[in-house]
Amino acid sequence: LGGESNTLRFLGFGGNTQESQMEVFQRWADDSEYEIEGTSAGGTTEMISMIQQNPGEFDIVALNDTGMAQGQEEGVLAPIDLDEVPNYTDNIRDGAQDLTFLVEDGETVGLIRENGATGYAYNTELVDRELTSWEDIKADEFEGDLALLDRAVDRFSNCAVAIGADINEAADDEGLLEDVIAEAEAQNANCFSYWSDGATSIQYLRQENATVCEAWGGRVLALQEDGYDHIEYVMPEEGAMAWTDTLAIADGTENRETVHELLNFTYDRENLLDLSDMMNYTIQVEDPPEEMTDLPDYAPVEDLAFRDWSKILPLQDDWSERFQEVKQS
Amino acid sequence: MLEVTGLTKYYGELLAVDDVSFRIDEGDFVTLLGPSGCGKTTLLHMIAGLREPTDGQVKLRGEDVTELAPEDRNIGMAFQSTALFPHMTVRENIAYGLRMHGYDAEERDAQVQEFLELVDLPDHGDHFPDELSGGQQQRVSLARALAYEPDILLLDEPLTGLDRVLREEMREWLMTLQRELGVTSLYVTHDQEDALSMSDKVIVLDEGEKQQAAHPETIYEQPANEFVATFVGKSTTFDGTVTTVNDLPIVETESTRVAVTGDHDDGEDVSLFVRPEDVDVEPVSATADGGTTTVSQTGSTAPTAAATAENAFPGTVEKVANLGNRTEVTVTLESGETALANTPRFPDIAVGDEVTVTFDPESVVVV
Amino acid sequence: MLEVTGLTKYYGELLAVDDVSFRIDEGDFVTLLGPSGCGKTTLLHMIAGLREPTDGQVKLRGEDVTELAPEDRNIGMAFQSTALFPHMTVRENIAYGLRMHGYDAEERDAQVQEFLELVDLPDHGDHFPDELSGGQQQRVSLARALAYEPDILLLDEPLTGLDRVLREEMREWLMTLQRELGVTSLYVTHDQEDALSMSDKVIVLDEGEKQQAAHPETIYEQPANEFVATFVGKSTTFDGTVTTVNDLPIVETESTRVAVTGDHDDGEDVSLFVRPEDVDVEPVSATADGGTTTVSQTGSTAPTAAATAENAFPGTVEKVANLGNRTEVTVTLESGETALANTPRFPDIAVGDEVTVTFDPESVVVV
Amino acid sequence: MSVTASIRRASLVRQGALLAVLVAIYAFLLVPVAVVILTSFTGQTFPAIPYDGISVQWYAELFADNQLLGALMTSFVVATSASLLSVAFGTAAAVGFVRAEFPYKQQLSTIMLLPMIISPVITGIALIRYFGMVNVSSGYPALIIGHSILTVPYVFLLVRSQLVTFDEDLEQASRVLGADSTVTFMNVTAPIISPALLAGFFISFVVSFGEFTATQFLISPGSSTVPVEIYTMLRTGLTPTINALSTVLVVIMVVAALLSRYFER
Amino acid sequence: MSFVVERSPVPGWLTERISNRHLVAVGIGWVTLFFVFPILFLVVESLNFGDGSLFEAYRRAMGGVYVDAFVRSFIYGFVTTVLTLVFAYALAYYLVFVSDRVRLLLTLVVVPLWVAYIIRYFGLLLFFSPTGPLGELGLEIDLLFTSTAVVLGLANAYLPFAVLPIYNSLNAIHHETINASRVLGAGQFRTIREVVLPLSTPGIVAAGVIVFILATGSFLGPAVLGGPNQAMIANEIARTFLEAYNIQLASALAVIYTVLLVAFITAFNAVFNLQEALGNL
Ligand SMILES: Nc1ncnc2c1ncn2[C@@H]1O[C@H](COP(=O)(O)OP(=O)(O)OP(=O)(O)O)[C@@H](O)[C@H]1O
Ligand SMILES: Nc1ncnc2c1ncn2[C@@H]1O[C@H](COP(=O)(O)OP(=O)(O)OP(=O)(O)O)[C@@H](O)[C@H]1O
Ligand SMILES: [Mg+2]
Ligand SMILES: [Mg+2]
Repeated sequence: LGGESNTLRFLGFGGNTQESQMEVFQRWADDSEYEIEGTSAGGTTEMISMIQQNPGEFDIVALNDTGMAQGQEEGVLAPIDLDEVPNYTDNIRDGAQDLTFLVEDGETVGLIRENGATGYAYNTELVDRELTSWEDIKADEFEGDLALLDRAVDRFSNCAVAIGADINEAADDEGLLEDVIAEAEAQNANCFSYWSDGATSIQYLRQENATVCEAWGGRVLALQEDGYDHIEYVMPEEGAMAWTDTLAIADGTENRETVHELLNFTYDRENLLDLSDMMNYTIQVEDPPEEMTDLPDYAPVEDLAFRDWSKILPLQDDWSERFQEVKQS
Repeated sequence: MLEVTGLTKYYGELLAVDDVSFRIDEGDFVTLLGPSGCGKTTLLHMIAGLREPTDGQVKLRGEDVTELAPEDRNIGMAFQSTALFPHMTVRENIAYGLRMHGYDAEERDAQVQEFLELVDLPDHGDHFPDELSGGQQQRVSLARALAYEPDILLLDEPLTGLDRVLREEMREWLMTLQRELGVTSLYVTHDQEDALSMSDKVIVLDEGEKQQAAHPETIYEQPANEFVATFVGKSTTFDGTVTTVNDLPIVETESTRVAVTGDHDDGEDVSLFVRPEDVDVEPVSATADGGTTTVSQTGSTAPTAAATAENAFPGTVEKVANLGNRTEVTVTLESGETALANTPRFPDIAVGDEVTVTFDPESVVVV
Repeated sequence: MLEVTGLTKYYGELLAVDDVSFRIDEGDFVTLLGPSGCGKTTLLHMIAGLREPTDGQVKLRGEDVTELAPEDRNIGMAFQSTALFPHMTVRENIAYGLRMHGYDAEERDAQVQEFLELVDLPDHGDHFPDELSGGQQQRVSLARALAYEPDILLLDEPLTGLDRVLREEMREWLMTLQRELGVTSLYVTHDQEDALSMSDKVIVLDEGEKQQAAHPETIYEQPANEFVATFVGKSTTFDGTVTTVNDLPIVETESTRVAVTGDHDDGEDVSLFVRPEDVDVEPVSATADGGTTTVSQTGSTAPTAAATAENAFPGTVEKVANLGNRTEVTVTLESGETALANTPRFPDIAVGDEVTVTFDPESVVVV
Repeated sequence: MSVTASIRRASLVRQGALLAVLVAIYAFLLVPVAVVILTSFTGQTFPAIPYDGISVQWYAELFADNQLLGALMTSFVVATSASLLSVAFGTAAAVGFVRAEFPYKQQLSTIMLLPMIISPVITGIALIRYFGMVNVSSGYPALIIGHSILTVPYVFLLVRSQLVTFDEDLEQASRVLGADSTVTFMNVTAPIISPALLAGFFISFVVSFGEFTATQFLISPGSSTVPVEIYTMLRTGLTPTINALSTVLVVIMVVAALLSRYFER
Repeated sequence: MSFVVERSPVPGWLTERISNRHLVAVGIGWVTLFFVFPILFLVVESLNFGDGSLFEAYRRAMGGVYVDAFVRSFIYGFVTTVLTLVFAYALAYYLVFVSDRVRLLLTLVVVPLWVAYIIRYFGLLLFFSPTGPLGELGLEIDLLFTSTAVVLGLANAYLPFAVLPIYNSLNAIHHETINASRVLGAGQFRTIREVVLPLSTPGIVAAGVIVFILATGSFLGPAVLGGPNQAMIANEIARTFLEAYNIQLASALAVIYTVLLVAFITAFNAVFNLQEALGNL
């Protein structure tokens, strides 16, 4: 079972982002004696659990910001030597390199890859006006036709944005949190279902289960490319929660040096632009090309508020339960 | 009471019951006798309405019920397998038919108790069927079939599967019950002792066809055909042609001659049957003029015994079966036939003995 | 050949087999006869090694095999249920024992074919057991038990469940086979006809205890005790005390007197048994001096018949059962006892007739 | 199948009504399967009913999808091995429980049923944490052991109910004919209870084959099973290859069932 | 030609030593080693050995959302069981007493088992969606994301497991008892009620218990077909483990759920003889 010495194992979320990533990895592998094998898992916890249960089996992982925070707590990540990845420091904007979840005790443990925002999408054939704000989804006409994201922290983040608050502050301020939760309850009123994976949000839109659905921009773009151009993505005027995907090195890898080499290759500018193009998401490169800035949820790192996972992670358990109560309100 | 006309049943290609007609009078006990697979159950099921006849008619109390569902015929039936409801107590089993026939709770209890006593199980009402012995189960099955006073009782081999002792006991008990209640009954069996000992009339069935319907004595003494003669009781059999010698009827077989009685046309081809209990066996050495056979009838030499009152044939003992109250001796006659004789128990006859087999012309059944 | 000593089996508290000993000589056919539940199967299983005796010893060919596993005893066994392997053809069933006894393929085929012919099923080798009739299955079961030439053949009620005709056929066939092969056999049954007609020796068992072991004729004519007398064949029974009148032995019962033969001590309490075939029934009106009963023996008045050579008792016919070859008449004597008599078939006797019952003192068994 | 004539004699109206109810139930039962089969022929990149023309492109994709075929392979290997283990342990336990007499027999036999009673989520979490402790590596060993635990109650129940009606005379006959107890089991007992063994194997197989809830905790890289693969794909969007795969399995199953009649005696 | 083994693969001395009790020990041992122990460890994990009460997690598990989820699970489980039994009974009855094509129809019953649950639930989702076949026909069915949808979905998924035991128990009914009932004066429906139904209780009980267990513990059904208000206990356990990453709470919930289920089944066992009934599977 054990990985052969000249195989690198990559663990990701699967799907389009994984395929895109694998394509770039493959370019590197074609010029080396290494092979890259991709595995995917169902969710963040599953991924972390898989690394734990299979020590030494994985070399490189793609995690989202939650996963990074959790991964650090579980100690499944190895530090990255940025000196060995010059392309990263050169091509990625400075502000994006030291986000809280990328650094542990002063050492970099994650390299930011793409990021996006969770806005919403709606079916223009069924809605005869333009939707622009988080307020719009609370309209009575959408009762039972709205689907939202089923993850407490993300959900509360968007609700905080909707009421003009910062989720990181809500973490410290019980009163503010109550306001956020009140907003979540208000949005819940129309909601017929919470989705926990991007595919389901798209499925709801496609099958017209949902008229309005909280969604990821890249997904909606892909759906439009499939001919569903009556589905419109909205970046609400109040803004939206930002999420991030990162690359990290799994603790216990026996191929530290090679992985660094691979990472360096990945962060070559050409490769990054290709990745962004394939994924339909922003990558925080210096001088982004026009195709990238045209993405519906494009925003430079300066304009984005990232979550402070050191505050939020300990609250996740509690929030998860509060959110569960919101659903049943 | 019950009248069956032209009843016929095909299972696909197979003709299971072939144009059977008969009638049963009020209060009679009639037996349907035939070998396994001859269509007895099929016939009974058609009468009960459990199977649809291909053709023919069933009349009960003069009314045509052929099209009626079984529950509307007011019939009682006891099944070979007892078919007691395993999830009900004895009492509930008996009460079932009463409930279905609209008896109210009080009548029901009274009737159940009466029948429990009638079948001699007054204290077994609260047992479940699987707690009873085979014979007890059969009695409950009968009580269940009779409790709601059906017009007719159908019994499908209710005694098969019981051992000999129990079977004889149940047989007596069943007859007593039937006479007491006076219920018209049609009893299905493949056991000739059952049929002969219990019935007012026996209907013999073979391969779906009715062979004979008569009083047991007639069935045994004057079988209508070879099937009836051999199926009901054992026999020694001869096939031959009738001739008349000295004004007395004689049947000439391939190798011997047998004296018979009665009016028969010369030249008629007949079969002869003699019951073993009508046949005597005597050791040759014991006959008056010791030495060899008393009467020699080999080849086609003129018969010497034909004119005498008694048929006597030499032979060799083949088998001796001691059955307790009697012994069955099988003798191979010199003329080739096999004769069966019953002797008193434990006779001084052994396999291989030379013997003379004798029987009265009166006892020969000519068919 | 087989010697069983003090064999005992407890199932928990229940004593199923109680200190039974007997021996079977080479080539003999011995029957173990007893009512249901008397421990026959238990005994057989202990001999086969299928159940462990609580006490006692089993010797085969002089060797103690009590501790041996069944597969090491070289025994053949036929089961009541046939126990044919349903997933194997007839041929494979018969070959099974041969395989386990290390016969090679060639010997096996030869032996299987020989036994298929022996049991008269040469063309049925490739059938599966459920494609055969009950009798055919029994024959295969026997072939399987015999093919590997076991030292002894154990048969556990192999004929139970077969219908009467088939049963008689199988019985003859089994005897022929056993004699042909000369294999020592122990046959278990609760059917007295089986036991009397087939065996060299009958061992009667009741409630786990051996009651009598003797030649069939002895068992029937001189039963060792009341159990044997009533279990083996039917009887009319009297209980009384021996006295001597006119130098002839007489048994005085509560209400009548019965003449017997043989040497008996005065004052001895005895039971008397008379077989129905030894009993005659005559209608009272048919006796020489018409009118009422010939002989009156009611109350404790002095017997008038005691001194005569024949016992004669008045009574009323209770039941008449026509069994084909004979009729069984049940008479309630005026003295209270119930007498059983066999008469020739279809007699002119009806229920309720006043009759006289007679039997020879010679035919009375005194126990 | 013999038919009870008394039921046959129901009026045509009743028969018609029963038939209608039956068709409705079958329709209900088979709706998902029908949808799956239909959508496997879509020309779209996601499962959709092919209203405008069918395409077999997803079957082509299926046979080119090494990851999915690999998962299928894993599923088969795991289902087969786990079912064999279940049949072995379930049968041993069933034989023991039917034949042996000992105190608290009834209560003890409930232990054999526990894995069926306890939700597989719990089993999955419990197993993976336990395996970590006792050094059973995830992947094949964990999957096979885990699945055999999840399916052993089915085998136990099936074999036990068949053994209750098993005629012990057959075993005794075999012993007297010279076979020892092991040989007897193999030649007589096993073939005769084979319907239960087969049914147990079949049920175990399909349960294992479709198990996701506990399985998600037990897999390792390279040993993902089809349901887990499907679930992983869920996050990013199911392609109709899954439907093509399901259709292929359904067809194989139906054909095998219909063919098996010709191989029976 | 059946295959016959002539020589034991197990040495004789071992054969002699293996008794039926050993076989029991083998089976129980296997389940104990890889099931009972892991579950016991889970129980240990559910206890709080850190600060606060030992039963901290249990106290939380008694809180609002979890109680709701427990209640919902048992209600859904019960309703699903009843619905499934009705469908399964009608189906099995037809197979046993009416149909001539038993094998084909039985095969169709088990066919869905070859399609992963999730895919089947998605099939139902698509079928009842506005763009599904019903929507195309202009039928508006507002079924999805309701309790009804979840229960129907579960009934659909577990129907095959209910048909088989009921089929077996109906098949075991002696046809003569049905004939007897008819002759005794009961019509067809009366016969079903009085004879067929009671005699098939073992099958019904077995089917009911299996479906109840499976349905109560469902995870995917409510996840795919249910809305925010249809979360069942398995979803809550998965959430606390996967999202909240609270193993202690997840374990506590698992322990409570198991205890409730076993208690329920034990109570049921007091009424029906479950061991016997389950033998009918
Ligand atoms: N449902 C059926 N379908 C086809 N053939 C049948 C059916 N029932 C009975 N038969 C055939 O019809 C013939 C008569 O069967 P039936 O059961 O009436 O015989 P029987 O006289 O009752 O026999 P037995 O004494 O063995 O009970 C047999 O050849 C039997 O195989
Ligand atoms: N395994 C057992 N455990 C307890 N009691 C048993 C067992 N086997 C038989 N018995 C009891 O032992 C007694 C003798 O049984 P056995 O089977 O030997 O009788 P049998 O003479 O063969 O009867 P049958 O003629 O009915 O076959 C019976 O009372 C029976 O109930
Ligand atoms: Mg019949
Ligand atoms: Mg016995």
